[in-house]
Amino acid sequence: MQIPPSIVDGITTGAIYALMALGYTLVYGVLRLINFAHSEVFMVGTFASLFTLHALGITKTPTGLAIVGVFILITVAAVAGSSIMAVLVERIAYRPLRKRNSSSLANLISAIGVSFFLQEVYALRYGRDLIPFPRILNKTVLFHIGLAEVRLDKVVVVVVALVMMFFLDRFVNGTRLGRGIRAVAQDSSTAVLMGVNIDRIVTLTFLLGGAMAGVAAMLYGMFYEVTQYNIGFVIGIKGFTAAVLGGIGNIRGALLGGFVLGLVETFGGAIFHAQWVDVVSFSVLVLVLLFRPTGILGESLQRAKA
Amino acid sequence: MSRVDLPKGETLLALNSVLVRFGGVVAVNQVSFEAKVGEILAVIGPNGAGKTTVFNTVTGVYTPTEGDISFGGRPLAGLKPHQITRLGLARTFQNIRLFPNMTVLENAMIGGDAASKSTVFGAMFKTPRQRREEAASRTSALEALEFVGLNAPLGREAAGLSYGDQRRLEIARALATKPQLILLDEPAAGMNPAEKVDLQKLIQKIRNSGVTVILIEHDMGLVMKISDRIVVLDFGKKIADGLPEEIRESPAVIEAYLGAEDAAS
Amino acid sequence: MSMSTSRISHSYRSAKVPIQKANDTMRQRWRGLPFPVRVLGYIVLIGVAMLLPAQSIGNIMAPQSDWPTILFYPIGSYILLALGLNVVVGLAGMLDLGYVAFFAIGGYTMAVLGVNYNWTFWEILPVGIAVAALSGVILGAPTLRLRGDYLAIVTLGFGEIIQRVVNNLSVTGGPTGISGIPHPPSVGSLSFLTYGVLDPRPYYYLEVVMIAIVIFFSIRLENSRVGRGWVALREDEDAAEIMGVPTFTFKIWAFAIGASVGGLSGVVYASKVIAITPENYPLLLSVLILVCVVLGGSGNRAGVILGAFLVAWLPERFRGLANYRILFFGAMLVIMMIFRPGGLLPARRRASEFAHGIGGGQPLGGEIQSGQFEEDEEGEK
Amino acid sequence: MQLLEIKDLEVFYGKIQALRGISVYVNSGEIVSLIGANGAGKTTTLKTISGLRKVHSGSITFKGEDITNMVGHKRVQLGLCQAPEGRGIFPGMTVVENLEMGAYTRKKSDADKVKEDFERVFSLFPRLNERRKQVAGTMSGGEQQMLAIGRALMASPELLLLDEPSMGLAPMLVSQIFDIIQEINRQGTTVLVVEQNATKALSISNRAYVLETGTVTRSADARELLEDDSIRKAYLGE
Amino acid sequence: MFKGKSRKVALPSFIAVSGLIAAACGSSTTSSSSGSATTAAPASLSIGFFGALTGPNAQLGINIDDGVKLAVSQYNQNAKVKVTLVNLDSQGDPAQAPQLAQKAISDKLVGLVGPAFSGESLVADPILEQGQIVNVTPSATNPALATKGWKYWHRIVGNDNAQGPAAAQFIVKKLGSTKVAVIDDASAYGKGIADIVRSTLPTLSATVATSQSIDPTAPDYSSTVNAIMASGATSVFYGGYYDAAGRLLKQLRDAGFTGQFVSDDGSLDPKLISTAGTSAVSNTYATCACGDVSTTAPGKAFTSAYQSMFSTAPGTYSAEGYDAANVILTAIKAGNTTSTAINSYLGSHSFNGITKTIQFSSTGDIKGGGIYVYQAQASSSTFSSLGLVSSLVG
Repeated sequence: MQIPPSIVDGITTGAIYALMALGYTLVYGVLRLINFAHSEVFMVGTFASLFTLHALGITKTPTGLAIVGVFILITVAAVAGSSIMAVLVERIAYRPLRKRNSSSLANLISAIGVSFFLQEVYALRYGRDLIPFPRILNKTVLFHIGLAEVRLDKVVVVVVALVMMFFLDRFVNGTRLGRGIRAVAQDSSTAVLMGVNIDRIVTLTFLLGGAMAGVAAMLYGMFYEVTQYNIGFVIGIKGFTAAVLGGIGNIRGALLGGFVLGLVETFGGAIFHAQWVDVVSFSVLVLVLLFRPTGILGESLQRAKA
Repeated sequence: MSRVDLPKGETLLALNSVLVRFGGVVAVNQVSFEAKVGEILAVIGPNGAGKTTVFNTVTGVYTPTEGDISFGGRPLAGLKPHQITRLGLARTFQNIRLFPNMTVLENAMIGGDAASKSTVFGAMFKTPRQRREEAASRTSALEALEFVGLNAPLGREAAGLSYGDQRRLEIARALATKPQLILLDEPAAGMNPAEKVDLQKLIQKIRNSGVTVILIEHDMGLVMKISDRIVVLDFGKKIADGLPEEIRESPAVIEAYLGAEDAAS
Repeated sequence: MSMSTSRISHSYRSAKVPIQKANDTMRQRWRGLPFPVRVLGYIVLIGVAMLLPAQSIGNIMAPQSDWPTILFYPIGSYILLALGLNVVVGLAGMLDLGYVAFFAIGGYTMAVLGVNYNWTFWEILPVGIAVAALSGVILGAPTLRLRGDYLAIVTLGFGEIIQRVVNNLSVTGGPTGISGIPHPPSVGSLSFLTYGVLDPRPYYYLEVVMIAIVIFFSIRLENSRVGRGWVALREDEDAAEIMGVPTFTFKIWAFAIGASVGGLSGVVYASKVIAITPENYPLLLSVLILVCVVLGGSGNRAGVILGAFLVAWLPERFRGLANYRILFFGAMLVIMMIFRPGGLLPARRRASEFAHGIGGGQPLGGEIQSGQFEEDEEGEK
Repeated sequence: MQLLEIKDLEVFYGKIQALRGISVYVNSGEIVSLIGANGAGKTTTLKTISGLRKVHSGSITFKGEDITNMVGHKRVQLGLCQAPEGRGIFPGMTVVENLEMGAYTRKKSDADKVKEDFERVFSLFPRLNERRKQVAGTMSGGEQQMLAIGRALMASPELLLLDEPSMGLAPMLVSQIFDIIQEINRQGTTVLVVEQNATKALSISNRAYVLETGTVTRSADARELLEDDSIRKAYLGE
Repeated sequence: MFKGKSRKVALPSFIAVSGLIAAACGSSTTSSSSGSATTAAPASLSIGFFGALTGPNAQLGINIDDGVKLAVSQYNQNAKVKVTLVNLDSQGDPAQAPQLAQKAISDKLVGLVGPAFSGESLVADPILEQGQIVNVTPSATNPALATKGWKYWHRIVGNDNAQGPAAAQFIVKKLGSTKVAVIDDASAYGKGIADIVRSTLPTLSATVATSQSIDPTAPDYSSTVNAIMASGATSVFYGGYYDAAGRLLKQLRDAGFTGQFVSDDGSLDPKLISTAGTSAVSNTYATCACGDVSTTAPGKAFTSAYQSMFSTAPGTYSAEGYDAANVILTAIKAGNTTSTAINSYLGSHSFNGITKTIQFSSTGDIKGGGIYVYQAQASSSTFSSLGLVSSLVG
C-alpha cells in the first residue's frame, strides 16, 4: 500500500480539481446552469500561460527572483485568458438564450457547440499533439513522508490553490459584489428588488469562475508541463464531478469535493489499479448522491428549497 | 388498492396529532381533525398558518414527522401521492397547477387515468384492457368537464383558458379521478363576486354528488355560507373546530384571524 | 418536493414561430385524412425508403462516401438512437448524457452471444433489448430521484463506466473488442435480404423496419395514458404525482424504453460491422445523439428524425471541409440554439414549453430570465 | 404631489391577463393600501412597479419620470424599494448582510448616511440589533418580516412597497408591524402596502384601492372603505 | 492465395527525384512484367490511402499519407499508367470504416495503403476482402489481423507478436533489468504489446513488478507512478503512444525514477522527448518493427525528398507508408492493372523497400521483419537506432 504518496498526490490533483469545481459551482449557484464550456475556458488559460512563456523567451528553468516574475506574468496571462473567455462564452452562448427564456437543454447544446468550436480553433491553429511547457519550477524534493516525496511544485500547487480559494471565499462572503452574487443565488427576484443588476452579477460570476480556471490552468501547466487543444475535457469532467460531489452551488463544497475526488482517485488507483479509477470515482459519486442527494455539503448558496 | 366506500356521516379522513417539521420550523403542530362523509369542511386561518402544508401532508407530498393520517380507516403512512389519489382523494392547488401546454381534455384525462392500471405494454399492443381504460378515462374526463360546466373547446391548451375556466378545469381534473374526498385549496382566489357565486354552487353540487369536500378559503362569506364545519389553524396549531356560528363567535379565532376590530362591530 | 412555482404563470410570448404553425396544420391535415389515404401515404414513404440507397441519389447526397453504407450508419442508426433518446429527453423530459452505454450494451450482447455462443441474430435481438432495458432500470432506479442536474453527471458517468468496463473485461475482448460477429441469417435468396459483408442495403432495410416499429410503438405510447403521464410530469412533476400519475414508475419506463431502443440499435449495428471495440462507443456519441434530439426538436418525432439525419449526413456530405467540419458544427449549434431554441421542428407542446422556459422538465439552467421571474400570488410554500 | 402614478396598466402571464388596466396613484407622504382577495392582482401590481413583470400596456411614472420599461435595479436607485411577499429575505446571509443588501445600490460617498440608516433600522427594530450576526434563515417569521422591511429601508427609498407585511404573523406582531409602518411613514417615507388583512391596512392608510380580478373596483378614502358594508362583507369576513 | 515463385523487385521510386535512390535500389532488380494479364491497360488507375487525416489521431495518418503521396508523385513522373491517390479519411474512428471500405470498392481502387489502425482494420478489412481490394497496411500491428484468412490483406511491419518478445528480451538481456513494471494505455495496440511483454518476461526469468493500464487522456498518473515506485521495479515497459508515454515518463522521472523506460513503436516519435523533457529521457528506448532510414543511402534520399516536398522531416511510419505505396506501385508498373492481379504479384515477389526487404507470407504478414531498438537522445531530441534487437541480445 502506498498511503502517504496517495495522500500527497491526491491533495495535489484535488487542488486543481477544486479550482475547476469552483467555476462550475459559481455559475451553477447563480444561474442554475452547468457551464459545459468551462473545460475550454481552462484550456484557453493553459495556452495563455504557454504563450506568455514563449513571448518571454523562456526555455530553461528561471532562477532566483526571475521565478517570481515569471510566475506572476503567467498567472496574470492565464487568469486574463480564462476569465475573458468565460465572459465571452456567457455573452455569446448563454446570454442570448437567457434573454429568450430558453430551456436548459438549449443551453446545454449551445455550450457543447462552443466547446467544439473552441477546441477546433485551437486544434487547427496549434495542432492536436501535446505541446510541452518549459520547466519553470524545479521539482525539488522538500521532505519525505514515508514513501511520499513532498515536492516543491506540489506544495506550490496546493498553496496557490488554497490562497485563491481563500480570496474567493473572502470575496464572495465579505464584499459588496460578493453579497450580490450570493443574493442572486439565494433569491434572484428579491435581489433585483434590492437594486442588484443581474446581468452584471452574471458577468462577474463567469469572470470569477474563469479566473479560478485560469489559476488552475497556470498550475496545471507548471505541474504537468503540457497542454493540448482538448486538455480541458478530462479536467472539466473531473471538476464538474467534484462540484457535484461537494454540493454544486456551494463554494466550500467545491473545495471539499475537489480534494475528496483527488484522494478517491489516488487511493482508488492504488487499490484497484489505474484502469478502474474512473469507475471507482463515479461509483463513489453515485453512492454519495444516493445518501446525500445534493452532495456532501448540500447547496448552501442556493435559494432555500421548499 | 381498493377504494374507500363508506356510508354518510362516517369518518372519512382523520388526522391524529399530525406534526410536520421542516428543519427547525414546525409548520403543523399536533393537528387533529376529521372529515365526515358528505360534509363540506373548511380549513381557515391566516396565510402561513399551515393550511396548505396540511393538504400536502394529507396527499402524501410531505411525511408527517409525528402522528398519523387515515383515510376511510386506512392509514396513509408510506403511501406515495399517486397511490393516495388512487384511494379516492383528489385535490386542487392554491396557485393553479394545470399542465399548461396540455389540452383541456388531456388535463382532465390525467385525472381520469388515475383509475387505469395498464401501462407500457398495454399502450404498445393496445390490449383490450387498455382500450377499455382509455375509453373509461375519457368518459370520466368528459363527465367531469360537463359537471363543472366548462365550456371551453376540448382541444384548447390549458394555458389559454381564462382564470375562472382554469379553476374549473383544475376541479374537473380532480373530479375525474372519481374521488371520495376532494381538497380545494383557495378555489375562490382571484374570482370576482359573480364567479364566486358559481363556485359556491359548484362546491355544493360536488358535495351533493356524494363527494366530501375539504376547503381552504380566505373568503369568509363563501366559507360561512357553504361550510358544514370549520377548522381554524394558526401557527400550525388548531385553535378551533366547530360549526360556522361557533367559529364566528370564538374569541380565539377573532383574535388570531378575523381581527379584533371586526368582532367589536 | 418543491411546491412553490406556479407553472401556469410563466410568462411567454404569445406569438408562435411561423414554421411551427405550418408544422401544426400539416399534422392536423394529415390526421384529418381518411384512413386509406394515410395508408397510401405510408406506402409511398416505404417506397421512398426502399429507393433511397440508389446510386443516383447517392451521387447527390454523398459524393465522397458510400451512400448505402452511411444510410445504415451513421444515418439510420442515429435516427434509431435519437428516437430512443427522444423518449427519455423529449417525452419524459429527463437529461441522459450517457445514452451510448445502451448502444454499447446491445452491441456487446450481440457480439458476445453471437461469437462465443453461436446464437443467431434473431435470438440475440430480444436478449439485447432486454439486457439494455434492464440496465436502464438498474441505472434509473437509484438515480431518478435525483434532480435533473445530478442526473446529467450520473448518466454521463454511467456511459463512461460502461466504456471502461468493456475495455477492461476479457469477456468483451478488452480494448481489442470482439470480431467475427455473425450477420443476421439471410432470408431466401432475395438479394435485399441476403446479409453479407459487402452489400449494406439489406441492413439498411432491416433498420428501416426497426425504425418503423419504434415509431409505431412510440406513437401508441404517446397517445396513451403513459404518454400523457410523461407530458404531465415534464410540465409539473409534483402536480402529476398528486393527480395519480405514478411519476417514478413512468420515469423508469421512459428510461427502460429509451434504453431498449438503444440496445436494439446496438444489436443491429453490431450484426453488420463484424467487429466492435470500445472505441465505437465514445462519450461524443452520446453528445451527438442528444444534439440530434434537441437540434431537430425535442419531443417531436419528425423533428428528431430530421435532426438525426442532418447530424449524421452533413459531415459526410461535407467531407471536403475535412478539418473544418467540427468547427462549423460547433458554431452551427450555438447559432441554432440562439435562433431556434426549440429545434428545427419543435413539438407543438414543447414549443410553448420552451417559450415558458420549462422545456427541460427539470432545471438545468437558464432559469433566471432577465427581469422576469416566476412565483406569483402565493402564500405558503 | 404625485410620487407614483400608474395608468391603465395591463400585464399578461403568457396568455392570461393578470392586470386589466389598473390606474393607481400615490402622493408623497401618504400611506396607500391595495386590498383584495388572493389572486386579484395586488402582488402583480407591486411586482410590475418594481420591474419584475413586463408591462403589456399602460405606464408607470415615478417622481415624474417614466419608468415603465426601466430595468428593475435602476428603479431602486431612483428611490423605490420593495419588501416582497413572503418576506424574501436571503436565508443564507446574516442580519447585517441582509441589511447591507438593502443598501446595495448606495454609493461609497453615501457611507455616513448608510450608517445612520443602520441605526435608524436598529432603533425601529431593536430585535434586529440583538441578532446582527444571526443567519436570517433561522429567524422566526416576525423577525424575518422586520428584516425585510428594515432591509428595504436601507435603500433609503422615497416610496416603500410592502407586500403583505402581516402575512403569517401572530396578531400581536401584526399590530406591531403596522405601528412601525406608521412610524416609518411619519419619518417621511411614502408607503404603498398590499394587504389581505384589510382592516389593519385600512386603519393605517390614507387611501385605498380595492382590486378584483385585475381591475380596480373601488378607490376611496381608507376610512370610507372601512365603514362600507359591502367591503366589510367581501373582505372583512362578515 | 497465389503461391508463386518469389522474385525480387525494386521499388520504382528511384526514377525521377533522386539519383541516389536509383543508384541504391536499381542495382538489385530483376524487373518483371510477366505474371499478370496486361489486356487493355487503362490510362490511369486509382489507389487509396485509408486512415485518419483529420481528428485527434490524424498525425500518424498524415505521416503515412505524405509517404504515399511522395511515392505516387515519384512514380507518376515516369509512368505509362498514371496513378491517382484517393484519400479515405477515417478520422481513426472504426465507425466510419465500413463506408470508406465500400467507397474503395465502388471507386474501383486497385490498391489501398492502410487501414492505418488495427481497430478500423478489423471492420474494414472483411469488406475489402470481399470487394477484392488489395490492401497493404504500414502500421496496423495487431497480430490478430493475420489470423483472419484474408487474402487481400498485407502488412509490411512486424506485428506485436514479434515486437513484444523482442522488447522483453531487450529489457532483460541487454538492459539487465529483471523487475519490470508493465504499463499500457488500455488501447488495443498498447495493451496488446504490453500483454505479450507480460507473458514473455517470466520465460526470461524476470518478473512483472506491477501491471497497470492508464487512461491516456487523464492528466495525472500519480497512482501508477506511486505503484511503480513502491514495486521496486528497475525498469518500465509502456505499451501505447508517445503523448501519454511522454507524460508518464516525465512524472516517473519527477518522482525520482532512474531506471530504464522502454516503449513501443507508437512512442517512437521525437514528441515523446519534447513532452517528457530532455532531462527525462536518459535510459529511454523504443522498439519498432521499422528499420532506421536515416543511415542508409535510400533512406537518406527518401528523407531529403520528403523534406523538400513537405518541408518537414518524415514522421513515424512515413517511410513505411512510402514502402507500402511502392509495393503496390511496383506491381502496377509491372503491368498489373487490376486489384486481383496486383494481389497475385504481391504474393509472389519480394520488394526492396527503404525500411527493409519486403516479402509477404501466406497470411499476408511480412516475412522476417526484425525488431529494431532506438534510444532517445537528449542532445538532438531524436531517437537513434541501436540496431536489431536480435543482434543486440545475440
